[in-house]
Amino acid sequence: MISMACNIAGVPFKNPIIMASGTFGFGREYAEFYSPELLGGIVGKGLTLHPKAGNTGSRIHETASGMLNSVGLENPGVAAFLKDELDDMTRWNTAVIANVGGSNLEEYVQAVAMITENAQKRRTMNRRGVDMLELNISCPNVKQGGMQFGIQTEVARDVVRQVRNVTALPLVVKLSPNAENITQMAVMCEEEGADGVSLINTFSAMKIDIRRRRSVFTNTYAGLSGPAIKPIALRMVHQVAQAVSIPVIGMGGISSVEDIIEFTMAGAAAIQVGTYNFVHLHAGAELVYGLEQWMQREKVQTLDEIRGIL
Amino acid sequence: MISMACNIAGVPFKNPIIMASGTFGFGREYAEFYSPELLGGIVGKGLTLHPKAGNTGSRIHETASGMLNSVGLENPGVAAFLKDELDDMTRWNTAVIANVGGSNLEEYVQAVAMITENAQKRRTMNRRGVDMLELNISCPNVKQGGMQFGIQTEVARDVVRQVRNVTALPLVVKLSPNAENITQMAVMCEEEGADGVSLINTFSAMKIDIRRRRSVFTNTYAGLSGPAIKPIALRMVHQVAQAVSIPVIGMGGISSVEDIIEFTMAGAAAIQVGTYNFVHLHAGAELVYGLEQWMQREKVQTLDEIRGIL
Amino acid sequence: MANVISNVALVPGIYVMKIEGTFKGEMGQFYMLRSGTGYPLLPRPISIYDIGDEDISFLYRVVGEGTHLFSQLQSGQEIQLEGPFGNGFPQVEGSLALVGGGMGTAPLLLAAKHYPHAHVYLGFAQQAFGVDAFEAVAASVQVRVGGSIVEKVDPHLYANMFSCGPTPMLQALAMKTAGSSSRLYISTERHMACGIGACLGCTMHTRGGNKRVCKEGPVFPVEEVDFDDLHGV
Amino acid sequence: MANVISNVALVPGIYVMKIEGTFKGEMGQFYMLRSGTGYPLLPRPISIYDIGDEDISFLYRVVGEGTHLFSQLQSGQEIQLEGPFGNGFPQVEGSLALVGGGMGTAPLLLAAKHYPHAHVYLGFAQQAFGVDAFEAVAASVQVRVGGSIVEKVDPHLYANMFSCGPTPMLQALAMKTAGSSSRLYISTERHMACGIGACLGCTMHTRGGNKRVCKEGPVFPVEEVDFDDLHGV
Ligand SMILES: Cc1cc2nc3c(=O)[nH]c(=O)nc-3n(C[C@H](O)[C@H](O)[C@H](O)COP(=O)(O)OP(=O)(O)OC[C@H]3O[C@@H](n4cnc5c(N)ncnc54)[C@H](O)[C@@H]3O)c2cc1C
Ligand SMILES: Cc1cc2nc3c(=O)[nH]c(=O)nc-3n(C[C@H](O)[C@H](O)[C@H](O)COP(=O)(O)OP(=O)(O)OC[C@H]3O[C@@H](n4cnc5c(N)ncnc54)[C@H](O)[C@@H]3O)c2cc1C
Ligand SMILES: Cc1cc2nc3c(=O)[nH]c(=O)nc-3n(C[C@H](O)[C@H](O)[C@H](O)COP(=O)(O)O)c2cc1C
Ligand SMILES: Cc1cc2nc3c(=O)[nH]c(=O)nc-3n(C[C@H](O)[C@H](O)[C@H](O)COP(=O)(O)O)c2cc1C
Ligand code: FES
Ligand code: FES
Repeated sequence: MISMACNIAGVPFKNPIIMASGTFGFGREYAEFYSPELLGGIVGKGLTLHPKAGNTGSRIHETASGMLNSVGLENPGVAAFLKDELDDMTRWNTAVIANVGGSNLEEYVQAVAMITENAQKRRTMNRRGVDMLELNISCPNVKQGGMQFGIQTEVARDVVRQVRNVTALPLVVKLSPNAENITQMAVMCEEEGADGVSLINTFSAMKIDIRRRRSVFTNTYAGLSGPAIKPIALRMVHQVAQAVSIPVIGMGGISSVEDIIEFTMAGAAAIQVGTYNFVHLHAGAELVYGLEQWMQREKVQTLDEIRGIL
Repeated sequence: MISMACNIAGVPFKNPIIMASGTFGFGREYAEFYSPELLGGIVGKGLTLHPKAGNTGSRIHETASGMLNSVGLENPGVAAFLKDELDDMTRWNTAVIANVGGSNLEEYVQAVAMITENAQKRRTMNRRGVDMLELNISCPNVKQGGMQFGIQTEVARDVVRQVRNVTALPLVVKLSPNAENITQMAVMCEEEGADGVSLINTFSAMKIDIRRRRSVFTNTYAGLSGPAIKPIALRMVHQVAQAVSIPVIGMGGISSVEDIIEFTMAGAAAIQVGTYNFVHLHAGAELVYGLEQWMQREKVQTLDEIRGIL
Repeated sequence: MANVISNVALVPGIYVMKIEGTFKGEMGQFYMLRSGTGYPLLPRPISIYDIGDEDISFLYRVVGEGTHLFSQLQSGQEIQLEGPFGNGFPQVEGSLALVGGGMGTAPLLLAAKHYPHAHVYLGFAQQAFGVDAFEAVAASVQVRVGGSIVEKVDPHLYANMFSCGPTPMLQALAMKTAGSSSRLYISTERHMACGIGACLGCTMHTRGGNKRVCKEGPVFPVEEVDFDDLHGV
Repeated sequence: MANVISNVALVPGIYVMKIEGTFKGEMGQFYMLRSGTGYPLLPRPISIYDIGDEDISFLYRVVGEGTHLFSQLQSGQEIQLEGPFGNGFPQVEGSLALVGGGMGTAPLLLAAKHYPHAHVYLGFAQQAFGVDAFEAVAASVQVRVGGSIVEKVDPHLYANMFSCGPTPMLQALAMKTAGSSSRLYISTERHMACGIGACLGCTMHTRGGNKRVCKEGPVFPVEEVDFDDLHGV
């Protein structure tokens, strides 16, 4: 009777609960604790064309109801991902989303092209490949002094347009809360043919070690996530959902069924869970069960009944 | 030996700890619990030219390590402030800062002109008046569909320029974290002759009452403050302090001596304490004593030794 | 900071916490209580339930995180509290009824002690609690579990009435009182941040303009109350 | 969630908490512990100190908010814990020294139980604690308070050494061991979020490339360790 299922850009999700990039590895570690098949989907850790060692020094610092991370996109690179991780991921009956970053335009385009080509090849062999792409535009743009691609709409437009050109895979663009105008950014994505947007990535933030008189992080700033940012994330999702007609995937501090309902009421087609995975090892399973129970209790048959109602 | 004193735009502060607008009334209520003379200064609640009743419905909601408020600038208006509050405030030996908002350009200009005139008149009578103005540009611009003045630099430039034209009082502009580009905004303030900037005001944020299926707040969005936003506030203060040479007053979630030191190391000339006043009634006194003790322990004679060291 | 002497459940989810120290406070006033060092951030307003020479007590219901933390406190542990705040119930002459619903019975105990001749009406949705404390001090105590306690109250019998409880109950009592000469004072609730009148977070619209529930309230003569505003939050 | 059996201070600020249940775990592995429902958010990595048939114990120092909350727990209250995580100390043959400094003595107790012939060296900056637990199981226990425990250790005497403690101590031991044929394994620390290898928050640069302290560690052969990286955080 009750159905949590949803469909985003043609990709079916058995429920709207997706694990956020960088917080769930490629699923393997959590799979030791509960079945990833419970989940609507998994976004793998952020990939770049070439392998990246990530940042040196401290990478994690806890803040009031939040955390800062400066992992610096440590990842094995697209080729190793396709070779070593994808088979395992696609064996689970859950949507597989590849999150892609880059330090310049060409890297984005090549990484996306490689993943797309791989998906096509696998399809011809009747094997599952990546179901969806999530484009992470919160990467430092090395050619432009390190400012993130995702700050200014016109800079980001270039990335979205070029990537759209080389892929027929469902394409979701992940927006940064550091954007000058996140609504405008979302509208741009819709204009450039993205199939959806997801938001929010982490806030640029800072922690100073007053004893050592320096930033805790080698890169000075780091990304803030967790319950602390939820009220801002919810506002942004609400604004963006009003401005575009493509699906919006909401995230930022989600840690309870109540949070999921709030994002859904604000217009989210699905949601992602990041930091909360660290708080409770079984976060994903807990939220899936909890959401189902809530729908039963509240007599809500499908989330469409409450989606975007304000 | 140790001195906490600082000077901002010619106004002497006995210490850098200032109570933030809207969180300390006009000082009277807290004065029942500790002497406001301990403090570096007090920013009165946000004033508008005409009295305002503020928002209806819920005004306060607690979030993870933060709070949302939607007071809606309830205040007695500039005239009543000058008549009923200023005498009491100026009797204390602490800096008095008037925070001024408006719903259109003319309101800002008139309100500031009135306060300035009053200060001049009082000076000729050898009485203390308002020591400094803090311009709150995070007010909804009624003529432009309710978007805050403080979002776009060129919209805010108008306000700062016109206000600067009518006042010789030390003028600090209070920046919004919702600004498209907060560094550019600060640079604009410097260009337009502001004597300093203060940041950050609250983040636009949201809370949905899932039972009633509506926003908790009549105005849909509300302002997020408290420890949750501190890491973002600190980053913004650091960025702005690097970009301008006028003094920067830092705030956003400050709740401990460590926080004060962090903001100072990030470049703040002074700091403001808002939400923490609600957490501990004696917050101001506690932080002043605590800062002095810290300086003694760390053998820091003046905060200049650590200001802006990273 | 003060030490918890005891913290016991009267019925599931409803606790009385006794705290050590010499505290001030009048009937209808409240304290701002806070447990723990992190979250929740804001203290919670809780009415004074009882005051002794060397202790103060609070009757509270666990509804969310803040009150849950209170319920976890064990004797000897510390709690942050500041007060007394608010105006409290007025000094009145003549016959008096105290009408409480659920947790709204909490601020009435001190009033019952202050006015031993008062008639006490206590209504509960599911399960009565704390009735014996009233029976120990009051001339008459009537209790109703389920249904409306207001039905038992005849405003014409009383020169004054003090009431606290859910808004629908208060409004029912207000309507019933409207025809009579009884003066009704009700204790209101608003989410609070500062508790002392500085933040304007608890502002309530009344017929006399904006009032701060924490400072000019929480007790208001019923004529001042705008029930639309009370329902709205 | 599991129940606390006891939680007592050995010396001021250093506690042993015993938790009820059937738990797995080997020497040098750790659990992620979390107390309370709100702040702190992230669980804290704490080494297994001891394991019984129906309980598990942790030895911890109160350094910040998370460990402070642990210290507030009273018997019968609940704590969240997940584990065991990490690789733990290896199975080795031959003579063995266990060299611990301060809190770094915690993960060595299980090793001492596993290798009763091992020689135990315990160093403390100010005040010794937990020494008797080692004396009850180990052939030889040497203790030093103030100064460096490393001075007492002669690596040439041991085929293997396990060590845990402050980085300068580990590095001193590494330098002293460099000339010998002794194989030294050290237990490292990094701030952690997930504890299971998914977040890459605990990555350490080693001579064998990036390693996750929570997964490939926390125990590494000293040859792999890049002390510059250890000092850096
Ligand atoms: C003057 C006054 C006296 C009160 N006296 C008592 C009493 O004696 N016993 C008792 O059990 N309760 C009393 N309350 C209500 C009590 O303050 C709330 O139940 C409590 O704040 C809930 O906090 P929470 O964290 O457990 O709940 P949550 O729902 O998690 O709280 C979230 C937020 O809502 C606020 N909040 C929730 N409900 C209320 C409410 N009804 N009134 C004000 N703020 C609320 C909290 O302060 C907090 O900011 C009184 C309220 C007021 C205003
Ligand atoms: C594998 C491993 C085993 C450990 N075993 C023990 C043990 O048996 N007994 C014991 O007392 N301590 C142990 N520690 C250290 C313990 O995890 C920290 O002291 C604790 O996390 C501090 O938390 P806090 O909230 O009290 O301090 P805070 O300083 O407030 O913590 C703030 C943040 O820093 C992190 N943090 C602070 N210090 C450390 C540290 N040294 N290592 C990792 N993260 C840290 C916390 O996790 C948190 O994210 C171990 C650490 C690791 C990595
Ligand atoms: C440790 C960590 C690593 C992350 N890595 C990535 C990443 O590689 N790519 C990406 O798009 N987002 C990354 N994020 C951002 C999350 O996917 C998510 O957008 C953000 O954390 C907000 O959600 P949350 O508050 O639920 O964590 C990372 C977040 C964390 C905490
Ligand atoms: C209840 C409340 C009322 C506020 N009113 C005003 C105001 O009138 N004018 C203004 O400039 N800022 C106002 N602020 C913002 C604070 O001055 C401050 O910028 C913000 O709360 C961040 O600091 P904090 O995290 O220390 O509270 C208000 C904040 C709160 C919580
Ligand atoms: S709670 Fe702050 S004014 Fe009443
Ligand atoms: S703590 Fe997450 S990978 Fe080690």
